[in-house]
Amino acid sequence: PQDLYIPPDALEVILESFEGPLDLLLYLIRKQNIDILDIPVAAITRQYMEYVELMRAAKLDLAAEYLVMAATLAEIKSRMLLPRPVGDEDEEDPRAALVQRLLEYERFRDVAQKLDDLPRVGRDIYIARTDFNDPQPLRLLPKVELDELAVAFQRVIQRAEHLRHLHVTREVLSVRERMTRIMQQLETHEFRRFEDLFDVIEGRMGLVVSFIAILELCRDELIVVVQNQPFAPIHVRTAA
Amino acid sequence: MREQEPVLQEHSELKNIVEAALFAAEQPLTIRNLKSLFPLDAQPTTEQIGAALKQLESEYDNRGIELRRVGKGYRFQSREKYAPWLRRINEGRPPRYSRAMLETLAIIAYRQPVTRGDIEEIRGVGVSVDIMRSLLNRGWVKEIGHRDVPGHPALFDTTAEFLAYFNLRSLSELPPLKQKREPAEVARELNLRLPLETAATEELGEPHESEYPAANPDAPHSAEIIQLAHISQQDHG
Amino acid sequence: MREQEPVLQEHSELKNIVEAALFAAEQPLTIRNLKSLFPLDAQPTTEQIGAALKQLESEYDNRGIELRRVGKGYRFQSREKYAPWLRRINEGRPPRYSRAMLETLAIIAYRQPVTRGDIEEIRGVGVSVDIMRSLLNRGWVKEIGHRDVPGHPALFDTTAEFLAYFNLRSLSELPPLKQKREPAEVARELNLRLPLETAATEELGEPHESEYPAANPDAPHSAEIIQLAHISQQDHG
Repeated sequence: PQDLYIPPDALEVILESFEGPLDLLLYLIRKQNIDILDIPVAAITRQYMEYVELMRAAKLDLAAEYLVMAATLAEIKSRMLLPRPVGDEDEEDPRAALVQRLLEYERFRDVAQKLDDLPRVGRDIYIARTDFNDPQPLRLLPKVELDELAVAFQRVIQRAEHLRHLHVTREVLSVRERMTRIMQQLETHEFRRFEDLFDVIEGRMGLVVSFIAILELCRDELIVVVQNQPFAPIHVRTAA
Repeated sequence: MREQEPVLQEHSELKNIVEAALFAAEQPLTIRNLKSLFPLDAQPTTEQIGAALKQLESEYDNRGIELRRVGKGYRFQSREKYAPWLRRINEGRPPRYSRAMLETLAIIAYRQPVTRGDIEEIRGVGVSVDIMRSLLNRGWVKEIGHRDVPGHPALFDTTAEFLAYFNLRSLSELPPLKQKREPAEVARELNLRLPLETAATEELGEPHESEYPAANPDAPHSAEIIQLAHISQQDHG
Repeated sequence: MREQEPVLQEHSELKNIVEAALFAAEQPLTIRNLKSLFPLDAQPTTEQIGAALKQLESEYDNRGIELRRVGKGYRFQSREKYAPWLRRINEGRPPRYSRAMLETLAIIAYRQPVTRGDIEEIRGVGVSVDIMRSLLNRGWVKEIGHRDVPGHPALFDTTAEFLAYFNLRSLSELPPLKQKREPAEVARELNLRLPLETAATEELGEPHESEYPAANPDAPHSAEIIQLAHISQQDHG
């Protein structure tokens, strides 16, 4: 029972490490040394569901495929319960399709690991390069096709339209613009009262934009907000 | 003169040019690329280039770097055994790739050309856009057309850059994929192992010794999980 | 043992590591850099590194590349005399203009005369001095005066050389744009700095559906999944 206790963090890592329902099933099968061709469906289904519940409890993003697999397992389980005509050799084992998928996935899962082990550039091998010592570097002029020009213009227009579209909503109350305005206000007065930077007439949106602008400026360390004691007036000045 | 061609002088100009070019180029150079370094009226033959490459290969034997063919091109690269020292030159750690990415790449490499649907079918989960984009951006994978089925899904295969990155001469150098088991064979084996009577009893909740031998100490699997579920809930609740 | 140090075996590991490192590094490496490739408890002396460099230098004598000292660092570079051949490596791949460059040129061509401010306004981002300079140097664009507004910004248009390069008799032969909207409308928008009101009324409530197509409808998955989720819940709930 050495692996009886897994710290919750580690548990989450384990749960997150599954690459989907097939991977989880292979893990359960491998863990118990079961032959993949001899899956005890009832037991595996139970364990599978326990893991799925754990993932839910851990609030992991549970891919829909896990639930689909749960349904598949449930279906296989019930089909296994149905009596089959004795001696009917042609009747397919209900597990056949699933086993087939597990075997197929396992092949690629294993080979992906081997791919990872191949020597690769930047980890095991490094490209050997030297400088090109050229006393008279040839200035090659880029070639441009006429079509490229048209395509480029088309692209610009499309983007301009899109940008302008954004502009409409942004222009009215631009945080950036407001930041500039606040900086201008602070240029003329060394200290300004915090409240003076807001204009009530602008309504709630205006207040919010001003507030965000002040926060932005603070973050950029362009302004400093000071308050000498609790509930005292708040003052704002430029950081310089 | 003809029979003399393949044997190059130790420091022939041709060999030196090939050497310098391989080192200066940004990508592996093919024999065709190497030929095109020379003016048309003085172009060496494929055999001459081949001989120069061969000569270079042997000259770099036992050095810190080696001449290697990747895909159809040639490049010089450090020997694998010196990687532990060279890793210290570049600050950042070499990138590690997620299993999702490697499995996706493996399926494309061995099964090409494939659609995203093919990959999802094998892996049993969706392939995220990020993974495909990442593979495309790295230049390891490219779109080569569309499958002629409803929806016309894009077909992907691997590129020359993929071979170069993984130090492969061709796809045939990929690690071997385990033999596929034929569906018919799998079905037959399943039926063999599952006598009909067992099928019925197994599922009726009777303790199934062969499944969980009582002697086996790591049987209390489910209890363990339930306990863990508690822990996990405490932690997150 | 001490006096033996400076003399290295022909293919000593130290020399090979130094060699591989110099080839793998992007910058010249100093002796200090080279030392730091080794773990602290196995660091070679400055003399040993120096000897390795010296040995390498002589081994690359008469080859296509040479070991050079630049400042305090060492690097390999191609031999100058092979430059004429190496230049052809890149010949097949002529450099390409950046997107920003092509877009700037396109705006000048289609909307001339324009100021840099006009271009920035249309592109929505700043236009670097380098881009304007390259276009001027290429002879495709020229300054033709100044706009009579505050600041007197320079006005640019395309040149006769531009027409000649693209094999055009006049600007009217520029390829027409595949418009989704009235060309006059687009032209008006791009030429004029539209007052905010105009822009607003024009744009309000105009969904750009053609630009952002709705998600692909052939996703038969979700319905199926929901259904299956039900089954699963019945079974276990």
